[in-house]
Amino acid sequence: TDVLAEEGRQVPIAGSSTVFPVTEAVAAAYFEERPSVNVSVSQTGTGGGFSNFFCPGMTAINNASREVADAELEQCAENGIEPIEFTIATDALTVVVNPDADWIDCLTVEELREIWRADGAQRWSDVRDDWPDEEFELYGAATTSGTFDYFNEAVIGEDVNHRGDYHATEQDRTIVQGVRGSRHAIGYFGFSFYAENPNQIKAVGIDSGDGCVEPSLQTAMDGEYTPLSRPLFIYASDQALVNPEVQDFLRFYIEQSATDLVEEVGYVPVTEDVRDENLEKLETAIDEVTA
Amino acid sequence: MAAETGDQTVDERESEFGQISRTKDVAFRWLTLAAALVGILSLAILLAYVTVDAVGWLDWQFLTSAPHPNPFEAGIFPALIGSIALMLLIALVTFPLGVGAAIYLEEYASDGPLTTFIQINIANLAGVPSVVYGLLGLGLFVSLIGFGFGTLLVAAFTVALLILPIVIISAQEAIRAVPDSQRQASYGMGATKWQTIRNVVLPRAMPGILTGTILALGRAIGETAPLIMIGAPTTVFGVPNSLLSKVSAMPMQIYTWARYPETEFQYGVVAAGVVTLLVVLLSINSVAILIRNHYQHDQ
Amino acid sequence: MSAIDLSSDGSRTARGIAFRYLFTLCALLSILTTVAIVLTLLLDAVDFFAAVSPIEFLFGTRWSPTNDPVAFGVLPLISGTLTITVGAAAIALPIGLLTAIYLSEYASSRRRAYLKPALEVLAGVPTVVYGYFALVYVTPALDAIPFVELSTFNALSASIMVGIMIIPMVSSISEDAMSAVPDSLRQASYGLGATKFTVSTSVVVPAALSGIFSSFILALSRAIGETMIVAIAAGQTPKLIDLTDPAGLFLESVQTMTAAMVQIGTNDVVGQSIAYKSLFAVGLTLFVITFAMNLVSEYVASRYREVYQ
Amino acid sequence: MTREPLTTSKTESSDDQASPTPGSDGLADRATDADTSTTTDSRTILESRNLDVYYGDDQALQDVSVELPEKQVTAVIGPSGCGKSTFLRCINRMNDLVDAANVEGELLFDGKNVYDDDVDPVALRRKIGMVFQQPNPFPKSIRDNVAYGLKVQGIDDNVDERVERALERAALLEEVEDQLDSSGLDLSGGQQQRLCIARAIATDPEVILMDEPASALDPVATSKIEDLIEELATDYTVVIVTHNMQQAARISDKTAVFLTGGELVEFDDTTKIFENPESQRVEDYITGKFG
Amino acid sequence: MTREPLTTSKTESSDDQASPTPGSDGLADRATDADTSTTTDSRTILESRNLDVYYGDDQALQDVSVELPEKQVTAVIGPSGCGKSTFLRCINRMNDLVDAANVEGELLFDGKNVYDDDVDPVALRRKIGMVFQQPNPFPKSIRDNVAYGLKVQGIDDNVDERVERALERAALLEEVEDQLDSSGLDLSGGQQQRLCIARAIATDPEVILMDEPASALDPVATSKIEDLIEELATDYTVVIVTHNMQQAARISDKTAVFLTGGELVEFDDTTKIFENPESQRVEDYITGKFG
Ligand SMILES: Nc1ncnc2c1ncn2[C@@H]1O[C@H](COP(=O)(O)OP(=O)(O)OP(=O)(O)O)[C@@H](O)[C@H]1O
Ligand SMILES: Nc1ncnc2c1ncn2[C@@H]1O[C@H](COP(=O)(O)OP(=O)(O)OP(=O)(O)O)[C@@H](O)[C@H]1O
Ligand SMILES: [Mg+2]
Ligand SMILES: [Mg+2]
Ligand SMILES: O=P([O-])([O-])[O-]
Repeated sequence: TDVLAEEGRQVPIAGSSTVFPVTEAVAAAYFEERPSVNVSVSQTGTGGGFSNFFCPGMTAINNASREVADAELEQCAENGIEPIEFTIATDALTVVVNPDADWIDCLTVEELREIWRADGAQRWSDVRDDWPDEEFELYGAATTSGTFDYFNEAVIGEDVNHRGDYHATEQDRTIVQGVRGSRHAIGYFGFSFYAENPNQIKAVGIDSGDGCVEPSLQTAMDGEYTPLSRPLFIYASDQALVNPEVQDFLRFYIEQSATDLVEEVGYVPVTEDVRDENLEKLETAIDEVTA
Repeated sequence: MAAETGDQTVDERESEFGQISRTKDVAFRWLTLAAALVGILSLAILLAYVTVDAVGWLDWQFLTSAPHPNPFEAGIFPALIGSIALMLLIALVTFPLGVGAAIYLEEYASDGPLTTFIQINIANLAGVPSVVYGLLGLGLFVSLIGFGFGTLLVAAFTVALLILPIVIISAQEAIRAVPDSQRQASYGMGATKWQTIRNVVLPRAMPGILTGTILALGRAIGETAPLIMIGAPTTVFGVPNSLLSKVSAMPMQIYTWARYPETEFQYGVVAAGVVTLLVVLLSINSVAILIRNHYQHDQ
Repeated sequence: MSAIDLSSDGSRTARGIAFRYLFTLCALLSILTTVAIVLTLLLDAVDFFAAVSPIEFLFGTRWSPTNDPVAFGVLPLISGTLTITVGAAAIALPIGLLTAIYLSEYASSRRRAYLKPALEVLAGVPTVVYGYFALVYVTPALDAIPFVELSTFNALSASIMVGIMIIPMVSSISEDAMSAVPDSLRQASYGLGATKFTVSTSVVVPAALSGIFSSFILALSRAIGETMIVAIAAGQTPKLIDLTDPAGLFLESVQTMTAAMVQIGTNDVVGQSIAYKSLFAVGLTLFVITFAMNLVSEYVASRYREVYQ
Repeated sequence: MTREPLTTSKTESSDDQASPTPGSDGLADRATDADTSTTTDSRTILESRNLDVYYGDDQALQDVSVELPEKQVTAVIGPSGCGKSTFLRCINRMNDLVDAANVEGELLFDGKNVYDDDVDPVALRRKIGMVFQQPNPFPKSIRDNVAYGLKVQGIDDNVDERVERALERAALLEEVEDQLDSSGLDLSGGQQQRLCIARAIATDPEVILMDEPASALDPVATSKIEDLIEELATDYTVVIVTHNMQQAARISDKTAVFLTGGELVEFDDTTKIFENPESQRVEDYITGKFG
Repeated sequence: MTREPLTTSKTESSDDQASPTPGSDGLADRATDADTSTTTDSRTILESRNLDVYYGDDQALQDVSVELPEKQVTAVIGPSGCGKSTFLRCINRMNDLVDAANVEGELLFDGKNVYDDDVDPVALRRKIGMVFQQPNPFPKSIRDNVAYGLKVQGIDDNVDERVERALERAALLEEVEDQLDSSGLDLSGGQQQRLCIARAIATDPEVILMDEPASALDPVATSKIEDLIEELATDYTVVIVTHNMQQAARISDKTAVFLTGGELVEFDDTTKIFENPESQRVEDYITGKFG
């Protein structure tokens, strides 16, 4: 934390790669106004960001695609850091396949679990008999990611493990590349990565009992796309809030979170009410730490 | 070859000495020439592709903007500035250390096991994978000393250690190329070792030392793996404003972008980034060549 | 006693000693660097090996540092590294050797003056650029070949690029060794009615063999340590070599030791988990392998330099 | 200057320092010795006609015309740089290997101009063996060294026999019989040179060219080589360049004297050249006035 | 062997080929010339006592004891490799720079053993200038070359004046007066060597050592250097190694003859050495019987 104080004019950010595009877009816009402020973003996954960077006091902000976990809160508290949560968008966690995979348009949650759980299906034909007798090529989120945690909780459940023999990456874009390149691939990640590449990969609808729902900004906003739609967050460190650059950047971020900027990146922006709440929360927190 | 010479009888030499078949010879010649060209040509083709792809993307906007998820708005400015800042720092660290070590090895060290050991050690350090240097930077500068992950200072020190052996080796060659008669002349005049080194050896070796150092800096500017290992951020916005600023460099940014699947990134923004990096690299190397030519004409 | 004062001047001597120590220090820094590398790698590797037995690490067949159930068998990574190295060697060794023969035996000095620096450029291109080339140009081009089913990330394009990158390492050291073969041997061979082909293959190459060998080892060591090309283009799928499917090996994604390090490094860089420590265990393995190879290469090279003074 | 009888001290001092003078006899004695060997006229096997050689712009041989007799030893002498080696290397077209070298005029081998377009220098060299100043055995076994020419020329019958015969004729067999498989480099200088001679004669050429073959050897080795050369002349035409005038006098039947500028000043029976040269310049050279 | 009068042809042939012999006078004449210069006894400035020098295990000087007179020219002659240069380099401890070199015995400079522990070789070399076989000016301006010694020795008054005086005494000033700022490398070989002499005398040493200073020069330049050396002896003690016996005879007052093995065989007045040496071996050497 001493080091951080010396650094000055820095806004170090780590965390979720799902949130990364939003933060990147916001930071790029911020650069136009304040090019001399050194905003840096690392994609470490939500969990990696909290445990390796945010709670040890090395970053001011953590991108998160899930809520901060209790263990992480404890770790932060040990270092005297209290995370302040801001919701900045809504995401539709998206399952994608190769556009040439003409046999599949929709999966039930049960089938999805069968594909992604340890000791589950190995081949497409294991899921449905009329699907090709070919092995999956699996691309998914690394265990340090919020996406993994969320998917694990919402789809796999407590009883079984998420499988380990898949192409695990923190870099969602790698998943796009991988799935695009192979007819028998399947992967999952944040909606934005699908939204950027709708022609190269195919999104699969999810049936959670009420019929097949395609992932989209609309279905996510309406709450139809279950169980995979989820809020996205950034967490600010109360210690870093003393830094005027961090305050300034957070104000800017929260204001942008209700704009088209978020939608352009492929997520659902927050409502203006949420934005105003967040701004208020921020000012209160700033007052507290600077008091 | 037996078949080729079999029909060549003694009598024939009355008028001729026969002809030895050159099929193998000619084929081999073309084969070796093809081998010599294949690498260069492949690279040339790839460079042509990337240059064509960069057209329309590599513009003023690209050079002066920050990275952006939208390829049409993305730019390389922070990484470009970061690379330049890194290079300056690296030069500041490696030049004195590298030249100092070379002077020790060439002018002071006597032939002994210690010298041989240092020499072999330097040659080996030059072959240690750069990712291992990254771990060194991570373990030493980030964890132990606490200069912060991904900072300019850590990046500069780490890459400096990486190119130091190259600088030392080329400086040694330059110093070794100074004729001994020059040293003798100086010592004969009652110059001390240091006076001889400063007044005679270094001025004469300097063009070679500079050339070698600049070429090594060219290597430094392309290094990515060490930056990754010391935790350089995925993307940096804004310019480095202190030694402890998070650093971004062109190769790091290219690495980040190379994993963006959008066609506009793959065949546009990254291509522009690659061309920018190569142009900077080329400029650095031309400076080295200019220096060398300049002094070659002088001597 | 002499009227002439030949005693030393204190400040002059002091300055001389100061500079001597300064330069000695600079040279010792290189040893310090090696020590620091070994120590940083060892310290964290020791922590790692406290949790994971060296046997398990060296002989385990599954590498899954972050996903449950975690496993730290380095063999799949070594498999990946081997795959890439073999592929690169298949390209660089013959091409580099033939190139060296061309440069040393066939090329006119003028052509050599152009070709050598042009070849050096191959080693000077940043590896991240090669990685990008492999992913964006080479893989799609190879995939366009009928009947070749190439994964987006595959060992083939990565090893082709690594191979191209290390060509100059083979060619320039081999060429040095061939140029060191005394002309008198060539003359002897020509004098016996040998063609250039025979001279090159039966005199020059055998005489330069240890130099050539040393260049091979050095180039392979470079291939083993190459990081960015494989991290970008070869993928992140740790798997054991399947000798029954050698083609598949190259057409699919693999993970090398270096790529695994990058993967952990980008996600987990300052953590204290075992996954993080495994970074250093892999790094140590890599360091030991390449360091040993460099030593061998140097030893072999010193032997060839001796042969003809 | 008047023609004086050659005194010991003078001839010794005119000697190249590098080539030792075995024994202490005067030159004249040796020339007389040589006189006893065959100097009967024999068929011309090699003939140069108006030979000019240039290295770039520098002329190394000037209008050299000479006829060399078959199965005799012809010595080529002259001061350093006068073109002796150049002349020798013209005969088997080794000068082709020097980019800058340019040959004009004719050189007839058995009546055929070796510089004709239809002559293959490789084939030519198979007829004309060569031995160099520095012994240059290949870093191979003794056997492989001698067999090398056979291998290159595709002669693969009775290889072992041929190797032994060549070693025998080169007066080396006895010394190396038991170590045919050890490296040729392990031999002494004189043995190496005899090995090179064996290598040259293994393929049974017509002519053997020798460029100062004994100049790198000690007196004992030198005298062995000299004996061998006289031996060889029963079967081969030998052309030998030497710096050592006593050597020329001892072993050759004919002597060609080149002087600076690449001019062939005199060519005659060795006895004639050493006892009563036509040209004043040759006499000056032989008596050590210059060179 | 009997002592014969030295004839032209013999002395010429005993000459090193690399060092030209200007003119064609006989040796004896020159020795007589040299006789006319001062050979009066003067104070001893340099004295070696039982000097042994080893390079590793090879002995290069054997028990050399000699006393050299002040302000005279002492020539050191002997065949190649006999240790002449080694002896010279002992005097100003240039052999310290050769790792393998090991000196035993004493070398007194003005009564002080220069190998005493309290002698600083740097200080010693400031008293004893040195001129080398190959002219080795620095790639600096003529002025800077001559001023180099002044600079390293910290002499900074009247630098320009001293430079001019040194050039004048080295008989070079006239030729380079207008180009003092052009590079020393642009001069001819003979001028370069005089420049090196100027450089050596600019700091006003007591002794000047010269190791074959004219061997790389043409006859005209050589004779200029020789004149200069005789000139210098009015102010300096000069010790000169030469291969060229005529040169030694021409310019020196005393001559030391070393023979192979590093033995000092004879030291005496130059006239004595050349006309009537004590030792048969010296006579043989001087008359060109060997070496
Ligand atoms: N490869 C070459 N390129 C250019 N000039 C050459 C070459 N070889 C020889 N010369 C020149 O040609 C002239 C004759 O050389 P050559 O080697 O034939 O002399 P030589 O009589 O054999 O001398 P030596 O007794 O020293 O061997 C010399 O002036 C030499 O410098
Ligand atoms: N640096 C050295 N290392 C080892 N041996 C040496 C070294 N310098 C000279 N020698 C050996 O010492 C002996 C004497 O050498 P030195 O140079 O003194 O002879 P020299 O009389 O000057 O000969 P030249 O006339 O050839 O210059 C020689 O045998 C030489 O090989
Ligand atoms: Mg010759
Ligand atoms: Mg000498
Ligand atoms: O990168 P995550 O959003 O999956 O934590």
